[in-house]
Amino acid sequence: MSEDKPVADKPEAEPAEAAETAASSSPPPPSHDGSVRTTETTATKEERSHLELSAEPKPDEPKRNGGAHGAAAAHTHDAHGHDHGLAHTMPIPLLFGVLVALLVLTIATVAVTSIDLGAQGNLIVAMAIATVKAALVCTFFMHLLWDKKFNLVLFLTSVLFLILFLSMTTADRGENQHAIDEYRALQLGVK
Amino acid sequence: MTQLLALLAEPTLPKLAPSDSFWLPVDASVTTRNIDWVWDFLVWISVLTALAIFVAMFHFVTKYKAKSRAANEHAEKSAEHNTALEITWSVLPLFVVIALFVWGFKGFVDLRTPPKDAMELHANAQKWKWTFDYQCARGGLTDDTLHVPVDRPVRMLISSVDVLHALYIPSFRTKMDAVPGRYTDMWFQATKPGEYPIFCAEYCGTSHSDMLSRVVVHPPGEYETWLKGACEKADSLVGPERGKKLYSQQGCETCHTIDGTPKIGPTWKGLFGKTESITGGPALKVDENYLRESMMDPTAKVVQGFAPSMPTYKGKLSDKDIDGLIEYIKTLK
Amino acid sequence: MAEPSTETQAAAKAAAPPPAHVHGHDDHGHGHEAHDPIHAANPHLAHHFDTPQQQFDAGKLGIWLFLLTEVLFFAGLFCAYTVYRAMHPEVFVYAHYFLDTKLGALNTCVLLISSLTAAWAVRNAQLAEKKALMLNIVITIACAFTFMCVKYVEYSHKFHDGLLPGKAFQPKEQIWELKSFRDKHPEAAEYAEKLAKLDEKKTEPAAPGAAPGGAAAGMAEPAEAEKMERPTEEELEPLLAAGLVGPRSLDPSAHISRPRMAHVFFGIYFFMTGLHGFHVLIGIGIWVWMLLKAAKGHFGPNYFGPVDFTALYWHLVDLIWIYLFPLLYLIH
Amino acid sequence: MASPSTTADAAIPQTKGADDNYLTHDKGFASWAFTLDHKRIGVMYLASILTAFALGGFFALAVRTELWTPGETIMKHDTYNQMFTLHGAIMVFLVIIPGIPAGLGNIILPLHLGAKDVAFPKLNLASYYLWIIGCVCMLTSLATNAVDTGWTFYAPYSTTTQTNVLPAAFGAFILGFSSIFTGLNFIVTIHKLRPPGMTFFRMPLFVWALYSTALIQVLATPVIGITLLMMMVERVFGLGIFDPALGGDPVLFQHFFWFYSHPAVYIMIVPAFGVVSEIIPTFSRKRLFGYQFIAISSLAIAFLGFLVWGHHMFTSGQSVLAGTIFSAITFLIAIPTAIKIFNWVSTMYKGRIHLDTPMLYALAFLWVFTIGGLTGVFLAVMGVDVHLHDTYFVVAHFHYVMMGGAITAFLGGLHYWFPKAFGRMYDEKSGRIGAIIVFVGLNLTFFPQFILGSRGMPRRYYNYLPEFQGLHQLSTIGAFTLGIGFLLTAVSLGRALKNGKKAPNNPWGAVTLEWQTSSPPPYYNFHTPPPVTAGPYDGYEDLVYDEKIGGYVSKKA
Repeated sequence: MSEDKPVADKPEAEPAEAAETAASSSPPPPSHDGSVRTTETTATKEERSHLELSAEPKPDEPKRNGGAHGAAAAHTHDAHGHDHGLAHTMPIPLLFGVLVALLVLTIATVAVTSIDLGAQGNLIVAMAIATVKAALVCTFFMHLLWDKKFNLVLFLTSVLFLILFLSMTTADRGENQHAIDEYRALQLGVK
Repeated sequence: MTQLLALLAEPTLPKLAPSDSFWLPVDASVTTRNIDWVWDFLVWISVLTALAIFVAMFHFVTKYKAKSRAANEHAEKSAEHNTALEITWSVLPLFVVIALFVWGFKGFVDLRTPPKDAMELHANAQKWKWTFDYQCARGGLTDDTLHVPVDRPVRMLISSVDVLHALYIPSFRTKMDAVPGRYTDMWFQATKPGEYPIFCAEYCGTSHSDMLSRVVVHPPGEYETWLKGACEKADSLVGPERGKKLYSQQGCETCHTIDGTPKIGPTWKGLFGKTESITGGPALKVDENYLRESMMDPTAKVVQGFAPSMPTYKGKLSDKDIDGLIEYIKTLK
Repeated sequence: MAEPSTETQAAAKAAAPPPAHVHGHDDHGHGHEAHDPIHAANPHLAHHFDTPQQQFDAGKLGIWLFLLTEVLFFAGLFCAYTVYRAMHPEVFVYAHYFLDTKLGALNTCVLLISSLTAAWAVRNAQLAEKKALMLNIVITIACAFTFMCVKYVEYSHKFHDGLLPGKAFQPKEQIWELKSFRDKHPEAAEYAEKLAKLDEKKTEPAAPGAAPGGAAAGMAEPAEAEKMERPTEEELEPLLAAGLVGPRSLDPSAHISRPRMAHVFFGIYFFMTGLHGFHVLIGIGIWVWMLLKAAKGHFGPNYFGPVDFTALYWHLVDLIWIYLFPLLYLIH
Repeated sequence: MASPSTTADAAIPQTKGADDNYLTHDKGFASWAFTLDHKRIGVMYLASILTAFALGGFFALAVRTELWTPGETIMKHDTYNQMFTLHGAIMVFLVIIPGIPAGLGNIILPLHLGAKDVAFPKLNLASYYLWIIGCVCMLTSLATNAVDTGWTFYAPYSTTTQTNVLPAAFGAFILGFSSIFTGLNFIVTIHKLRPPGMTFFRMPLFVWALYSTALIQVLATPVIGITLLMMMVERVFGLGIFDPALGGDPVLFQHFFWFYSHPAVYIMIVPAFGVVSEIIPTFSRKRLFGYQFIAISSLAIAFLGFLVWGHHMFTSGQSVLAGTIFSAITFLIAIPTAIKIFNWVSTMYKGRIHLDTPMLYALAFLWVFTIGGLTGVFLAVMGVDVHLHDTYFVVAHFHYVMMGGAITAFLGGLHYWFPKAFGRMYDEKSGRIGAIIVFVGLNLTFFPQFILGSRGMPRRYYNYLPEFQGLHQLSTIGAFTLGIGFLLTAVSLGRALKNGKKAPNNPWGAVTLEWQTSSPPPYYNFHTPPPVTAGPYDGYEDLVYDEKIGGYVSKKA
């Protein structure tokens, strides 16, 4: 159902996102409120001025590539402490913390195989640990925690479709196993 | 009876019996009971829907046709949407499709649930031949035509030895894939004695379209007579006669000719005693042992220039059958 | 349709040279934007984007979409795995004795560490720390090579032991001869050996295990079977789990052979790890490219997308391994 | 472009004037072969796709000719099997799937959005070359021992047949990536390159359709990639996943295959919805009825399309439970699809309808898609499907939808955007005649096949019972009619390219953004980025027809 979500969310989320991009890239477009959409192929005076305006550097636009200028400038309009320019920057201790957690979980998942939890039990535990590890990688290494939520939605969609594909196919196959067993029994057992 | 056996020896194309429906072939099984009236309903509702759409389309096109571009006409003001109308045309089809789903589901479950007392027959598919197994008093009988009694439910247990095929009897409105490595099943209960065509409906290669057969529906009591006669005949045949019958019944003829032309496999004419070169092995002289091995383990020694595509006949041929076939091949000089 | 191209070709002699790829990235049309200060200040900003932020966000969305396709690309294999594991669990139990958990775990750790350095490299790129960035990329590449070397060792062992996929599957060793099996189930191994010896006598003339479907082929000869004592739980359970003997309803001493579908596991194993390994190789290639770009000092706060996107890809490769490891190596 | 010092270059776009456009901007082979311009890539795609279409059409005519009589007419069994396989594979993978998105979409999508290019121009070019590589692989199979599995590559036939399956399957695998790259590019373009003011609900419906299509391309295509890869590996190494002789399961292959291939039919048809949604309001001079619904229903269809793959497997030995779930969801798709048709027809109500060639194609689309859609309902009814599955009824149904729907819309879109893309007008009269012949040919070819199918004629048959001959011959006559229609259209468009009248900027009086730039568009699409202040289909009243230029101009000008 998560595929439905973007449908429902889009009207709200997308214009907002577009507006955000627009706002950060150029001054707000001149107001056209109430006016009928123009269809000329040449720009009106107003639009031309808009164009020229958008070419003007904004006060907080980075002036040069590289260096701390851009980064420092970005700080001024962003409340988030770790943002450098275009995206969030991971603090080093957090990176190492995540690695340690991942390594510990790896050891744990190996260790747990020596304990018998039943055929399915071990598989469930192993998959649970793998999922925790995957979640750690996604959240921190892949910055999903700070990223645009749409990217998270996309990723979860892929997982949803994977599960859908897997479950329907496996379920159908399970229903049919008897027909295969019966065939084998007759072909090899009886004859 | 003799006529039927003559047909067996000389396979001809099955004939479609004349049907009183324009769309569907003649209805000859109880399994059509949940299909045909739904079909009629579908046809009518589709015709009505399509007509409504087409009439509206043509009406609008003629009524609102613009004179010319230069006239610069503007569309009349009309609503950009109309909630009542939109809900109507969403909900109405919804009811129709819900009904159709239920009917389709019922029909499907009916097709997939054979009655408990159904008589069981095996259908075997192979490239490009259907064979059907019957139970004789002693041993079994394999035939390339499906014989069934009228008014008795029959469950077909279907399997394939090579690729996918599908057993399709249009007059019974039923079809099921023959899947290698598993059994599938279908059932029917013939209502009218006569002959109906059987098709292979799942693409299976070169002679897919020649993988035809017939279902012969016997009038009450005659099925047993036929079976008894066929069993006796089959049992009494020995030597090359038996081999000759198996040649067509077991589908040997789809790959091996008896007139000297190579087909999918080597021709049987003059095969016995011939020296053949073998793919990836030394040449050998065709003798009884080689022929027997080729039937039981066909891919072990394949004659050069042919694909290892023959299925095994292990378990499908009795010793008597194998001997018969070998004797038959010996006669083909 | 070919019209415009022939037209332009005819006129080509008099015209300007074809578009030159001056900078080697999305540069077509820099000339037009020369008057635009944003583009002038950002040599890596492609002409059709207005700001670095827009370009970065577009790239990010693009790479996430690509990762989504990657997940679904592996979906087929995970699906095949699930189906066969659900239907033939014994095959997986049987096969896992052949796999080296230690090497698998080592590779997991190597990949996790490379994931850290990849994430760190993104930080370096963002902060324009050129040296650290290059160092982190080099470590990442080194880890990737280590991973591939370990894979090579694993693969060559498998090849040597005849553990090949599909039709080529012809194991040299029986699992009761394996250390991994003996250590875990010493009684069962001993019992299996006895059974196998008995089988050998029974089936002397025939070629044992020639066909994958040989498991149920031979029925027990009562006289021989009587020589074996009824096995204990410890002796029988591991053999049953690994599909070496039939279910208990049959006479367990009837026949011992590897499960019919064993070759399918190795097919899936090589396919999954091979495809994953192929992704690692591609990753190495992209990291080398990033290293070259980093050496030229391309990256900084307004242009670090390529490093970020490579790292995201790399994390996904890691992510898939995180699942492959328990699925293939840690079967109980 | 080449270097900033060139005077012409520096002056763009201000002074180079109206004559400069993307077609004349650069010259020479390399300027096309290495172009990153979406319009040029689109043009190359169009040319290649139309060539492939001609090839696929040739195979179709060969198949139809063979079916003139039962038994051998012009070719043997095996050749026939190879012909229909190649026809299917070429039409599906090389023509219909890339047709509207990669061909027309590449040219129009950025123009529609008022953007300068797609988000990743290089990826776009890579996608084109992948298409070429895929095409070469397919042709390799054709030139050697052509594949004979049917375009579905069903195992275990595909893993055991002696024909050259590998290059064809590898070609389809490569084409999958081409399709993924196009889809990925479009999604990012739509999300990130919309100009200020262009909210999601101000996007034209063609963009919505391409967006939905792109989502399917990205989500489903990887699965066919891995499936074909597994099939190839199975064929070479005997993996044992699909082939029962090695312990595999052929029904599993069908699950894998249809998980992609059912959504793929929406990759083929949803862009056609988009094209029709553009044409109908423009030629009715009226806002589209129920815009929001059509927009969202495309997404709904895309999503639901993933949940119905099992309806291809009602007779495959799939379980009753799975069949029931798949059937139920299949019916759900019928609703949004039906409503779309109602909306298009309603749009014409009280409009002022101009019956130019694109509109004729749109009307033809409505006709054939109605029939194709309704017969789809027959196939969704499980009990009835058991009878109809793998018969000519199915063949007729999907040709009505794919050929009648997707190709008709593609041709409609081609005529609609032809003046914009190439700056020339085609000859209206021959365009209309072509459209009418195509429409007649289409119905003549495929309607008899419904009757054949319901009477029990299985598909992919070389030989058939003599009772079926009359209908087969009718169908073959139709196929040649169709061929003549296409040929006429091709000649008409080809001549227009060379000698066509110069096209005005807005010949149809359309209000979407691409008509606000010159025809053909300049290198950067817009001399001035057009402002977006209203919905995509607002403002027909503000345009007046100017007979001198043969197109529409704004009243205010």
